Amino acid sequence: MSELLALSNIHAGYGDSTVLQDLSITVNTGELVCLIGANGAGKSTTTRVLTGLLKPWQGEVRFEGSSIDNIEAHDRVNLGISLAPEGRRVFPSLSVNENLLLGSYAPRARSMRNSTLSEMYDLFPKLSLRRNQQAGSMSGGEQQMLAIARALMARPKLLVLDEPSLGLAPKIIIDVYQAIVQTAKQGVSILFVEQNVHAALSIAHRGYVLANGHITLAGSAAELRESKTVQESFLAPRRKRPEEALLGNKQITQAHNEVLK
Amino acid sequence: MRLDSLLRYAGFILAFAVLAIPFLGLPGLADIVFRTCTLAIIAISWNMMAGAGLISLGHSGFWGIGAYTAALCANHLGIAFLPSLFCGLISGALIGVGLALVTGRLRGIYFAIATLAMSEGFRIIAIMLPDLTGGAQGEYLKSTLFPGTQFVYIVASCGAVCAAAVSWLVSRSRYHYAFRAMRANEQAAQMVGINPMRYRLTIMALSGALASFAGAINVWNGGYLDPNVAFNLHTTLMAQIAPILGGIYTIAGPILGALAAMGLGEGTRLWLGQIEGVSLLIFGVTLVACVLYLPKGIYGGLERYYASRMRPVYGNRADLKDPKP
Amino acid sequence: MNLLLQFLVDSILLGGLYTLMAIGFSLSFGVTRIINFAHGEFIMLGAYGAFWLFKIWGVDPLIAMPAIIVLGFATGWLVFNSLIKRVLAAPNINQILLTFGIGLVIQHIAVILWSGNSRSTTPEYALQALTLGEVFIPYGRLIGCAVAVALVALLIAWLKITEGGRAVRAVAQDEDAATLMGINVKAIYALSFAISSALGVATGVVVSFIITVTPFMGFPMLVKAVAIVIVGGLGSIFGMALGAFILAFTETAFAYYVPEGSGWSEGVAFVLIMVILIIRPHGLRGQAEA
Amino acid sequence: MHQKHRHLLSISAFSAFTALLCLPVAHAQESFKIGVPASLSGRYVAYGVQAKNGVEQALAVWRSVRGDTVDGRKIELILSDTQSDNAITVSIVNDLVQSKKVNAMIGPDGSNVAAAAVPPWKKFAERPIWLMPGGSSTRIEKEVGPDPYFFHTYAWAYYYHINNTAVLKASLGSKKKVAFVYTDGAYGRAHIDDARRYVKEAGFDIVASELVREGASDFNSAIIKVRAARPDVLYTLMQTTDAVQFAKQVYTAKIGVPYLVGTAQAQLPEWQDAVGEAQNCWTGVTTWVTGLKLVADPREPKLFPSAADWETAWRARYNNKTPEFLEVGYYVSTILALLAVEQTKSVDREKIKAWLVTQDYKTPYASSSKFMPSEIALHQAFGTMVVFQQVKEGNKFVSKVVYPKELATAELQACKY
Repeated sequence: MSELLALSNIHAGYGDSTVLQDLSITVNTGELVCLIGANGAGKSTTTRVLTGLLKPWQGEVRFEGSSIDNIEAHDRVNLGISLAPEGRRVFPSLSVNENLLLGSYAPRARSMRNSTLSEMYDLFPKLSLRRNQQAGSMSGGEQQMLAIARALMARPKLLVLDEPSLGLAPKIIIDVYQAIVQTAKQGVSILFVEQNVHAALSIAHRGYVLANGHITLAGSAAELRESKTVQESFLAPRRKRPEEALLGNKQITQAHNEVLK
Repeated sequence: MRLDSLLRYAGFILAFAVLAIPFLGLPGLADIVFRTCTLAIIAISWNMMAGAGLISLGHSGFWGIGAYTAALCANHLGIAFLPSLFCGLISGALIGVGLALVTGRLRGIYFAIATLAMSEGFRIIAIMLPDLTGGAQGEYLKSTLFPGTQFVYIVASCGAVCAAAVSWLVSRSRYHYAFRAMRANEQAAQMVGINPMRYRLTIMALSGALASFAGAINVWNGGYLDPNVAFNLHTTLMAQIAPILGGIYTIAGPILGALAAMGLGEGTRLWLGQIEGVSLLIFGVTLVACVLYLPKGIYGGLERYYASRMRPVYGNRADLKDPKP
Repeated sequence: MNLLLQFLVDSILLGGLYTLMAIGFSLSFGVTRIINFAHGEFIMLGAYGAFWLFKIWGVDPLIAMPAIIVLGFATGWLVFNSLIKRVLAAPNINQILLTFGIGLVIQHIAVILWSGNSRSTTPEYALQALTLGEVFIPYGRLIGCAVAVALVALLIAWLKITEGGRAVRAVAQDEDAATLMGINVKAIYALSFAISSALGVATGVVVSFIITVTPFMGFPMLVKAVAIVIVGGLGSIFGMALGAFILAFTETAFAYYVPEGSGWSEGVAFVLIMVILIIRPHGLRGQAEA
Repeated sequence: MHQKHRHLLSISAFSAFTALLCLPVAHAQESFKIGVPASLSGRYVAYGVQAKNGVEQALAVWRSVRGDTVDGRKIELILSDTQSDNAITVSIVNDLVQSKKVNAMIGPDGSNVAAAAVPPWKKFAERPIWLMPGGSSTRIEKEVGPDPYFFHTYAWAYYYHINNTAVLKASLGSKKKVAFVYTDGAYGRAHIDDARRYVKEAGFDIVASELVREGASDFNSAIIKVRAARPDVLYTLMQTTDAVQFAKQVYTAKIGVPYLVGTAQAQLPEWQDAVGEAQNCWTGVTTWVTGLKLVADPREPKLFPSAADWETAWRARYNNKTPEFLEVGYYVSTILALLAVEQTKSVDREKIKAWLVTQDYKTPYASSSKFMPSEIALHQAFGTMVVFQQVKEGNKFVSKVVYPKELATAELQACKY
């Protein structure tokens, strides 16, 4: 498994306040890596740095072995990095189809536009029903699906998802995660950032725990689930919380095993 | 010597000079000093509003209301020079309060457009009520009430010095931090307990009063007033050009800017005035160059010059790097 | 004497003229959120372009329009990339002052080159009218209206169908999301500014045979465009056209039915702005819609 | 004494001595200073340029006829740009009157800027002679009042209407219907009251009086109401920019009104070129129009040539541009000022005033330059105005003078549609 993305010793922030201190993470091709952390730990800042929306103060971003620090944000999608941003940020008054067409704006993806489009409508059947509806008038879950589909329209090598489960009902989270697992099966390596630790660890191969700006723990999904720090700070032991129901859900674990094969 | 203390001394010397010149009996110089003072007053007033994040395109509205109030008080009610200036001041404050109440939630570009609409609305009203305001033909001040040019110049100089003092006091009071918070992000300011409406009312009343005072004293010097002149957009732009030229959000900015703008204006007019259109062309080119190459104005330039020569005076001024609204 | 029919005709024709005045401005303001104070001057340049071609070579303004549009596009692109691009991150006031400075410069270059005299083009159709019984429809303004409808339709079609149009709408709604799509936001700013200037000069060509051409004709039209965009809502071309017709109908109604109303009509526009800004801070039709 | 100081002392002593030396001499040749505030940028730049041309042509002609001096004095022209701004006009007048102490002030040009110049001039006891070749607003006349040093070398607003109503009465007879259209700006407001007064006095009845906004995009509402009133005369009071658009809209509307009466705009080449065909049968009233049959002054044939010769000299200098009334007004005013100094052999304002009041020349501007009292002001010259009509001859338009009788070259005709 060769190294696809590597962030090394990243220092970044806004104005005077530093958000990321000496952060280093890597994603290898074909891997499903999750970055978990509480609110304000610096997850979104990390996605903004790796997609070029935010210039880091220090440190380097390498993709497929070469540094992409001085590549403009709008040129990085052409290299194969595509982000479904936090809060979905679909174009509200454009139709679903127009949002998808915009997803493949980059030259590399524009040539395969029609085939990718039909793939997306198969992967997300709900979207094909609402093809000409304005994106702003759809439900949160559907907008999240559209955001992921729009990101995939760019035919990325690395798909980055920023809190895909944020603000969604548990049942919708399952659909979203099934779609993520489905994409992983087609060979797209995925880095996804989550507060919903159970969901994240249920499908990730490997993960990092981020707390106020730097990595406190890294390891395989199993190691993280067993580690005491994750138990205490994220997982409540006694009461059966909705996420736990998810853990025991047969479909998710079954899909998880398939991916590991 | 630190930049700010240097500027403070320069400020005192300038204040002394401005107060002295009307007595020296040099009519040409006194006239230029008068126009610089009125420009400085309205520039300070605009700068105070901008300091609270309120960009106004309607300062000619305040100027015109002050001018008309003073002129009409004098002509119709026979009120003398100084009390009529006071009436102008009060009228500006009332308009400021009115504007604050009317534009409660507006910010940024929309607030600016509302003020532009206010100023143009006043111009139309002044044109269409000839029996009150003399209409488009204009209104002459009764010459019997005229207090003598020198006295007008002295009052203008005192006005400018007071305006500078007021803006300095405001920057030293707790209002200053509320205004900076409001400028950075009004919602955030609300969350930490700053009630924007209260501060907006005070800053707009103060700013309106100053701008109207400048208009009132100007009409006494000129002796003639018509709507297109009183509410002329040129006044609004000069009120903005000075703080931008001098250094926005600072105390010294509007004053430095008023001097620079007046020097530039008079310079181009006197040397290049004979060829039609050239003087205002040069003014436009300088405005463009200044916005591009001196974004933080002369003050910013001085600060960079001082910072490079001496150890940094204090941390980089967060308030000068204005985040994109 | 029933003025109603003529009132309707005049309002519609004036609505077309006002749409022309605001169309270019609303595109650049909707996408870049910068008030381009020099937009009036681009209209003036278009008018002078049409005038000189008409006076020296007798070229009919409408025939000269395509060439002038291309020239306007290029000038707009040049002005954006050389000047406006550098203040994109600066606070609003710097953008306002920069564009006003550019306007002042263009105005006084026009004064130096062509003097301050009033000009106007007088092609055949500008001086004739179609009379239907009591009502008469001046051809000049009718053509102005037709050009306005054509330009609005062309612009909406371009925004809806083409790649660039979609990118412009995306940038208008969410710059960061657009960047993630691989859209170079600065290039789209430049494109929308250039198209806005092209529409401006096209307006100038039409306006050259309807109202008087002077170096100072630009600014009143800009103030009108700002009022229209506020009334019609931000960045939506259809909303802008609605705003233009609302303003035209109100002003003409005042001029026809209120004694000395024509004097007050301009004040009406400003009262409308204040009222709408206070009720709906982002204009009547709210946020960006194609 | 330190070496450097001694050196310094000697220089200052020497310079003081020479200054003393030439002081008395300079006194005899104290120059004749003419102050000309002109709007050389901003809204009224068209008028400012005309003012500059008029004054410069006068000085050029004076130099060619009399040489570079007047009464042995150097002629110093101080041309200052008002930028069409009232505040700057006030400081220019302060500067000219108090600092530069000019002997004569000529100008300023636009009505608004002229109005602003009155208070700073009037409040100064030692104010210089002021010749105003522009500014027709009666508000200025009221403010200046019967001031002995003010000489108005252009017509006040009511002169327009005295002449207009005279020619209308002569051609149409009374009991005809008149409709007014006037702008809400300074120009329209300045003229409408006097126009109404004189039109009523002449026995016409006013059937419509429509106000239009200055700079409006559409004047149709006024035109429609005028057409409804079916008047015999459409009487318009607006400045050139509005008059261009209004004339085109009236022509397009074909409202069938037989007489279209304007003020100064119909005479301006600027207006004629802009409206083209639409200028047909418009009348205008002004102090000067090309082709006037005015003869040269016997005593000063070169300074005051005949109107035709003056025009050819003007066209030669300004590459065949047709002169406008403001340019001729400034020319004649400047020449009068120069003659005053030459004849009285002094720059003292009392002497110049006395001479101006008694002089009377034939000029290319009007048959007599005699100053007479007007309604309020003491000294008014060139009040006799010329009414003319634009008539199409072949494919060109010509200004035909229809009033006063002695200069008339044609009869006032009704417009044919």
